Amino acid sequence: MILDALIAGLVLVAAGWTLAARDAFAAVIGFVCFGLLLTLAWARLGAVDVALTEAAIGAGATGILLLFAVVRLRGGTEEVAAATPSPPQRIAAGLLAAAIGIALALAVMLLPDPAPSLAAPAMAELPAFGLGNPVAAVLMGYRGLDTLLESVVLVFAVLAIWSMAPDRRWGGVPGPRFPRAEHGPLSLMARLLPPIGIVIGIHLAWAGADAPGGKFQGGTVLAAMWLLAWVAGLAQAPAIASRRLRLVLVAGPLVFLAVGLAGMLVADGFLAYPPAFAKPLIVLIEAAMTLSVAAALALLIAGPPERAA
Amino acid sequence: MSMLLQLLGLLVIAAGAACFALGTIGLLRFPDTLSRLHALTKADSLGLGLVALGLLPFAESLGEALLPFLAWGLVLLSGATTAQLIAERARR
Amino acid sequence: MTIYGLLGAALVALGLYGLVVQAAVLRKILAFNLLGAGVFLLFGVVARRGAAAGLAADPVPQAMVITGLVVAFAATALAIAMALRMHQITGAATLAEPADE
Amino acid sequence: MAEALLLLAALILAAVGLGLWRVLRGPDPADRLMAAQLLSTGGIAVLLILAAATRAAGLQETALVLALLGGLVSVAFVLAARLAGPR
Repeated sequence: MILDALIAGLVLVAAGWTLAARDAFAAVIGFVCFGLLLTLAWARLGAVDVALTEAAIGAGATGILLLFAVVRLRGGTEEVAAATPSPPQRIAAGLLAAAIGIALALAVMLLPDPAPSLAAPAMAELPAFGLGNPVAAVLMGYRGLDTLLESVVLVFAVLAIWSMAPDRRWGGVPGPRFPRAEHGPLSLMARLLPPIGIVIGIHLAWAGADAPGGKFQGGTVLAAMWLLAWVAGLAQAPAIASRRLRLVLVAGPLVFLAVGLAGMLVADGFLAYPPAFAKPLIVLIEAAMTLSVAAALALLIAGPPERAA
Repeated sequence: MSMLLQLLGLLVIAAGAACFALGTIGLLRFPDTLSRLHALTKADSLGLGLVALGLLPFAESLGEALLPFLAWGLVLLSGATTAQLIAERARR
Repeated sequence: MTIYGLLGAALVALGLYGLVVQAAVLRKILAFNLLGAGVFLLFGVVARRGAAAGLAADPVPQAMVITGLVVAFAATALAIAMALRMHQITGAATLAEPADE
Repeated sequence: MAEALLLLAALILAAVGLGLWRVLRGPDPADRLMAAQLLSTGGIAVLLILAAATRAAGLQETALVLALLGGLVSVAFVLAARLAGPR
């Protein structure tokens, strides 16, 4: 109980600081702390799968993305001051936000008792998928369509970011060029960490069937390891025109879609798995998705192409 | 016996918590970036190591006992690296 | 667990306020992420309350939050790419209309 | 035992949480980052203790992911600062 109050209080402080900081850089550090603390909140809420995702994506990947963005987005302080709403407008916005917050708080206090739950039906059908992790069963089984569309959203987000590049850069190499770290601490870390990280990433993706974890968490760790090698200059970013890169990017959604369509022929409908093959099919999709998620996340952080191939 | 070991483990974890507290005090009280960096690196490597050690009697399998040490090793590696990088930057 | 529900409500309010009041695009993106985190936490409380059948939390809201987190990350990355491009072309870091000459 | 572990976790979190003050104060960006790093290590410790206290699967893995990505965030900070050049 003390722990929960402490976590909630610290999350609130970090959130307040993210908004109140004068310097954008300080705000980003506040946001990284916020993501970290939120991971603890999810662990306390018994949602370990979400805690893993928050640790990987909320605190890690978003933090890296924002840190690289903040140094390139140096706004003039005068411009920001001129565009900031006047005090009366801010008070009005504050009142509106407070009203919505209070309404939500009331809704939380008045949540129905006993709480409706899909936990029991989700558990009842678990053996049909051959999975031990109910969250994975929801993602791949009952709500498979959501997850398929989500994987497509990732590909579209990468395409949208690529399309931010000027026309002459199309097909080029994303992100800045980092000098190769031959010696020194960064080089050591970039050589030692990825092998361990890759094993952990694959473990998370594989163990996701029966324990917390899965393709998104594992894929994020894999993407992070590639990013480390990239910023240390040990790996080059591939040109976005690269066939192989594009194939890896769409492999997961394509396999998912193919299995879904096959379900219409051999099972009950779109995304229905034939009972005898549910587990192997899900593992196949997860494996392809892990690669695609890793590629997509790394490309989302690297940004639009900035140099010729 | 295992009860006794667990009590001992709690003591070791408490020592780890004290290390974290010392690190925070150093971070808050030391006058400049480099000395604060010194406080931070001692505290987080030793603090987490003690926690991993103190959790040993609570583990129910070998993997469960070793995983905290893997996390500790990762923190040591990245902590040592980033301390160097931050110091390099702060000295400029 | 109510405390996390209240935290979620507070985060939604804070994020909404920041989204309206802050001028710089990057700060708006941060505020939007705070708002999203608040909504996810509300889902988390619903999941926790639905603990049954030997599970610590209802898996269905959890799966929705995982989907949401990944999509929120993609949206953040896209928003940042757009903001950077806008900054490259116009030099602006806010969405304010240019002052009349 | 579980209660004692949770209490220790709260103590560690309180200790590193106080470091948030350094995130707020700065003055150098590196100071803010260091406080965030201490918070990350403390968070790893809290997760490991929670894993032992509640016996929930996956919490140790969450701590591992934080350990892997926490260092990367710090590296990203230093490289971003290099990209920005001297201020």
